[in-house]
Amino acid sequence: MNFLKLKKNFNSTLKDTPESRLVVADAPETVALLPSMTPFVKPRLLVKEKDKVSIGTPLFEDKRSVSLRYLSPGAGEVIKVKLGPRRVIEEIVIAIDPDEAMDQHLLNVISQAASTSQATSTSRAASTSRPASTSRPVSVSQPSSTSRPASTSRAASISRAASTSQPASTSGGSGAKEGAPTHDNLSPQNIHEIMLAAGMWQMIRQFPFMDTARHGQAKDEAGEPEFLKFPMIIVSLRPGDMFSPLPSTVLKGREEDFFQGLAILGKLSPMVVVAAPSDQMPHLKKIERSITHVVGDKWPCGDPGVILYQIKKDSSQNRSATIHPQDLLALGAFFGRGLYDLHRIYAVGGRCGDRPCHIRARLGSPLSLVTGPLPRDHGVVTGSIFTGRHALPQSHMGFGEYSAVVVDGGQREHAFGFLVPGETLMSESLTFLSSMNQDPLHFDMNLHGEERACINCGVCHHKCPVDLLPQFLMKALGAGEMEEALGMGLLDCTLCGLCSCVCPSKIELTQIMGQAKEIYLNENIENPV
Amino acid sequence: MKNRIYALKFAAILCVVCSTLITGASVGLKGFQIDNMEVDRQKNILKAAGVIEPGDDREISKAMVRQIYDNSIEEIEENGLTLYLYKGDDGSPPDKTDVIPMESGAIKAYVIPIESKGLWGKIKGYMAFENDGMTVAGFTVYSHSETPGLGGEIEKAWFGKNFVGKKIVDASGGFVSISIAKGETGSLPPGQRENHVDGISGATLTGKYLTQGIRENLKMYEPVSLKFRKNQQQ
Amino acid sequence: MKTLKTLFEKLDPHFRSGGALFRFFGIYQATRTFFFLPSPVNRSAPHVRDHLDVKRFMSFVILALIPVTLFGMYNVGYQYYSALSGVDDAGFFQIFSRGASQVLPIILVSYGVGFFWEILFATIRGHEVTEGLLVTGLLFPLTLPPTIPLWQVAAGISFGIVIGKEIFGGTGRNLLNPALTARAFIFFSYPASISGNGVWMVMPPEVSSMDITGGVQTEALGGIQMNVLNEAHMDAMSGATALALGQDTGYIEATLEQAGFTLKTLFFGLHPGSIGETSTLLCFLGAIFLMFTRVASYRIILGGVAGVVATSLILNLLPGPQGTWFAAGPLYHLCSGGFALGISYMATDPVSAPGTDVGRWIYGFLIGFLTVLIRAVNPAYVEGVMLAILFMNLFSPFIDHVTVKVMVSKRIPNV
Amino acid sequence: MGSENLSLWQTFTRGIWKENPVAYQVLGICSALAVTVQMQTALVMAVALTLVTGSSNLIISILRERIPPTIRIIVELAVIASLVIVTDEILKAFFYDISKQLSVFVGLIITNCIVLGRAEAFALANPPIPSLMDGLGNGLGYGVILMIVAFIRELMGAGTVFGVQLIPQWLFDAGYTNMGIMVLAPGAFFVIGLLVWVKNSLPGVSHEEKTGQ
Repeated sequence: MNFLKLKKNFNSTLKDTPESRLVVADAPETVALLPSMTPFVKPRLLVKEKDKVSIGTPLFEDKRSVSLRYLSPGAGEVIKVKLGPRRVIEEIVIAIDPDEAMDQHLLNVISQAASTSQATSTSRAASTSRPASTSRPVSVSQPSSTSRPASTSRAASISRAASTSQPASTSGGSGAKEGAPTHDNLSPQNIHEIMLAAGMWQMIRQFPFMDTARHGQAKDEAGEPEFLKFPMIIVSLRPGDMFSPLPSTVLKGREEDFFQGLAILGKLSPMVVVAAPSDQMPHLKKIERSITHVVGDKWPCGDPGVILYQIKKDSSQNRSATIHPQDLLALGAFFGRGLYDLHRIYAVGGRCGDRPCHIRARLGSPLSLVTGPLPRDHGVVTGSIFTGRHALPQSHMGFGEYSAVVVDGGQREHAFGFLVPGETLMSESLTFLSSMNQDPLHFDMNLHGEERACINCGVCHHKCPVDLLPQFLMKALGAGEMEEALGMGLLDCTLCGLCSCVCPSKIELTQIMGQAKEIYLNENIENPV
Repeated sequence: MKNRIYALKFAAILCVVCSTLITGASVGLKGFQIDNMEVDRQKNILKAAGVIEPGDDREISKAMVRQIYDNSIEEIEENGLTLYLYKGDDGSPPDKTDVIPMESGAIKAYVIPIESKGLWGKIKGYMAFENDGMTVAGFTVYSHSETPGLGGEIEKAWFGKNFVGKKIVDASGGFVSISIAKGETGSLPPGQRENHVDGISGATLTGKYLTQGIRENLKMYEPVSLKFRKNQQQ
Repeated sequence: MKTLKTLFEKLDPHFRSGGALFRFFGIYQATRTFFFLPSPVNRSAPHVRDHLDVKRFMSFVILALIPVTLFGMYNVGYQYYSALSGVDDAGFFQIFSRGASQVLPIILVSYGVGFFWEILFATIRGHEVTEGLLVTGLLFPLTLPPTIPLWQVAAGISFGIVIGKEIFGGTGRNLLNPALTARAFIFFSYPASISGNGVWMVMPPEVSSMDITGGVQTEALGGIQMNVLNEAHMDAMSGATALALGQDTGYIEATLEQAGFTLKTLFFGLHPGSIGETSTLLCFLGAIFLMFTRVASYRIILGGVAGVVATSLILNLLPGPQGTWFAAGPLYHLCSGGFALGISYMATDPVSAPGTDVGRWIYGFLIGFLTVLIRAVNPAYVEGVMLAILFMNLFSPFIDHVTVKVMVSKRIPNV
Repeated sequence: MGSENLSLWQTFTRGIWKENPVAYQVLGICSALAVTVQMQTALVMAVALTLVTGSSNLIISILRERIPPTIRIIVELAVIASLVIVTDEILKAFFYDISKQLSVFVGLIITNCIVLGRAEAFALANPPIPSLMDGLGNGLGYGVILMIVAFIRELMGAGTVFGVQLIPQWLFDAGYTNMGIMVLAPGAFFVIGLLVWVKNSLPGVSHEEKTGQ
């Protein structure tokens, strides 16, 4: 086990971080996919309003690669396709039917995946006591709920929020323990095809852009498609900030899915890195053997990009990939148990009443379900307070967003802001007394100052976890010197947001770099190397 | 080939035309130029002696300068040192002698050339003394390469005027030369003020070099000055 | 506070577009944001932002400068009364108010003229009045002798703001430190007002008309010793700064001590000099405050101190004129002249300093090195700090260029 | 740089204002720094340069169809050098004091980019009369800048204009001092820089307009 020490991180402690307890949310009335929140995707709608969809019906595809389809997380009627400015597709909202059905195509994929895995298991251990996956429907439901016949598409029942037990705590029954499938028969190519068909390939994000892993026709020397040769896959158990779900809560009872998922990743890369935050180590005894790195417990120590930066040895590893731990669990459940898991654990923090906790809810749940009613002048930040989005109250949880934080967002002015001692004001700077205050600090969504020209103070550089010089990058980009910016390591930027956060001139450094990276990515896609 | 021959021909013709032009100008104007230089030298000596007020040089024609110079200045060699004697501009032709006329009153002042190191190059000028051999009557610089506005101020009339009336000997009559102070002479002890002139602010180094140069020159001319001093005492 | 807020809200429409006082919007906004720091809601991620802003950044420099300024006022008064030989008779407040009456007008002119230019450019260019001027406007007077004519202060700050800053596009884009640019302008334009012995002390008229000896100011240029010293006057009348005391003979530290410039005096600061530079102690206390709060880069300051110490030690080992600052020890170099003020507040101006950590060490060290070098081997400019900092200002983009290249070459490329 | 559409007058004035060699093309800075301490020297320099530029342009334009392309630059330099040397000789003969102050800079007209630049850019491609006008215009443009710079520098640096005291004595008595930096080369840099700044911010000459054409 390696220890990765990161000196540059966000030191302040904030109020109302989520507690480790888990609450199960009610069943949502609507779920949604948020194309505009999915990074880099160029969506093409495959449904229109009033269409009936099932679980697994493709709602939109990526124009850049039509095999990348985004499947519906619920069955029912498309009640709204919400368009934003310049006709950007913001949300595709589906009203859930009480009887949710699963798309036949998806069912086929599930059975294919399960049978491949099963074949493996049986070939290796004929005495497997795994519940007959061929006879039993591939279930997306809680194992505790009654099994339904597989012959109907309705067989795939959805775990109800009403159920109180952990979805996978008893998953797979004893079978998972006794004869876990080893997937020996699965080639990387198989895995890729199955994941693509199940709409799960998007879970794997590839550096340096964190875009969907590229799967072009490029072949390496051995003749294998390039995407199969991830130099490294990083699983950071807590990739988000202090408001992101705690690995101990997320992993509780799902160790087997976790190992299954890692086994699948092992097929896709010779090197699978599992990084756990140091403060969670005591709670992760059960999976300790698979943890390869221990990282700090502060943002952005757990950010996969930051971890990659610390451990990469040569430039070929820049094409490594990462997957979110909850996606990994879903992947493990899918291949290991044939379970198409539509639930995620969301961490809720901030001013949300008694809620700072974890909440188990459907993918794409409405925000109101997750956060409860909002206090006046407060807004919700989903994803991460450093990198996420300021969501409208009627919005839904989006792609890759695992936390929702209720943040004070009222307009305000600070009287004598430049002189107050500030023992309770959130700051990374030592010019505030709060630097000596160990108590968690209040935080809000305000800029705390006016935008100014860069004064070259270097605070951004002193916070950058990947040792960039944001002030020079910003100036190079401002002058249109993309080459120079790339040379200075623009693509190492993980968009962790610390530079913008601490900048006294309030320059949107993260935004500038994110846009530059996106421009570069788009140019490269139009002109593939 | 044809082009090359043409180019050569063209170049040859051009060379002939240009050199003719330049030679013509140079030869034709040489007389004027030499004349100018000579008059300039004379004018500088006259300025040092205080005959021509430094600063109003344009009002005096060349002919005037020459006339005044011829009437009032006599150039002699004393112990191998060049020396210009100023006898007053009463219009009487000066006596041609090879030694310093000892009768007091015949000579109003004498001018010696000053050549000194500067910060950036040589400083050339003249310094005039009263016939008592110790009081400075004037100082001019006609050639230097000091920084304009700083060291370059040495060529200005106000700087030269600073020297007028200063002594090159101390109270007891010993030779001390004349120094350029590091600021105003007012900040010096009273005993030293006679031997110092106001410095140029920001040009300490020029002052330092010029002080050294003046001292060396005056030392060289000390035998001459001594003669004048003795003369005076008699 | 609340009444002030209502006042601003009442005034607001007059200054908005179309209001009668729209022309003065810049002044209005600068005043309003001074009292009420605006804090709009973030437009993009990250959604939490640090409370530190440029106003606070700059005001901390001012905070660190307040003791220096107050002591400067006291010292000006102290020197005045010591010229009168009456320090012991004058009370603290008498001394202080005498100094303040001399120094405050300089500061006010500096701020007033500075704000005039700042607001003019802000109005023409349509941006906010920036905070950099708060620091520039105070730093500049602190580098001046107390006898500086006020119109020269105005000319200097105008030059500093316009040529030193606005020509490059305003705060953040300037190549040179505006306060030092302003001082350099005065230094080269009006040398008589900022060099020599007569300018560092405010003299009562009856004293300045008296015969003042130049302390131990021996005129040694002609190689002739004229130590006509008025010992009785010496302590009281010495108007030279310690740096001006280099001479061709004797030993520099002995000369200094003889003139009353002991290490202790130099350190605590009751001696003639620029308004803010005399007290090394307070300058460095302010520097420690700024370093601790990370407003100033400790790399520059420590690098500068290291540069001075290393260079002066090396020079001490070399054979050289013992009478000049060539032979002075590191402590004398640290404590005399404007080094402490310059390295703490001007060299650390982040805009004109390099942006990389290594670059800041190099920058600081070279400032220290050049300062000592100029003092030691160029007697034409007794004070080397200003020139050293301005010179290194010009090189900081180059230092950045090189250090960034080196840093980039160490990265694993990612393109 | 084509002159087809320009009248003689436009050819002449273009060099003075719009495409001023110092302020727009930033040529001839070296001598502009050196000779602008006093207006008198600046004036003589301006006249000398105008004459040299005008006549070199004229001569080269006359010869333009006969100059062999292989030795073009050498021919131009020979013509310019001859003109400069003759000018220098004349100055030494009739304006000795001023020639002393101008010292090396008259000789350096040879290397002044304006002269060769106009010969190359204009005279080689245009008939004699427009070339003469262009040369005179550029020389005058240089001269105008020189005079403005010299005026500011002499007035602020020495309080005089053409050697005549302009700043009254009572102002000096009241504590006014000449601005020492103005007689130093950096002073000229500042003045020229500010002039270019002012010129470029005047309506009609802004950068946007130029690129918009």
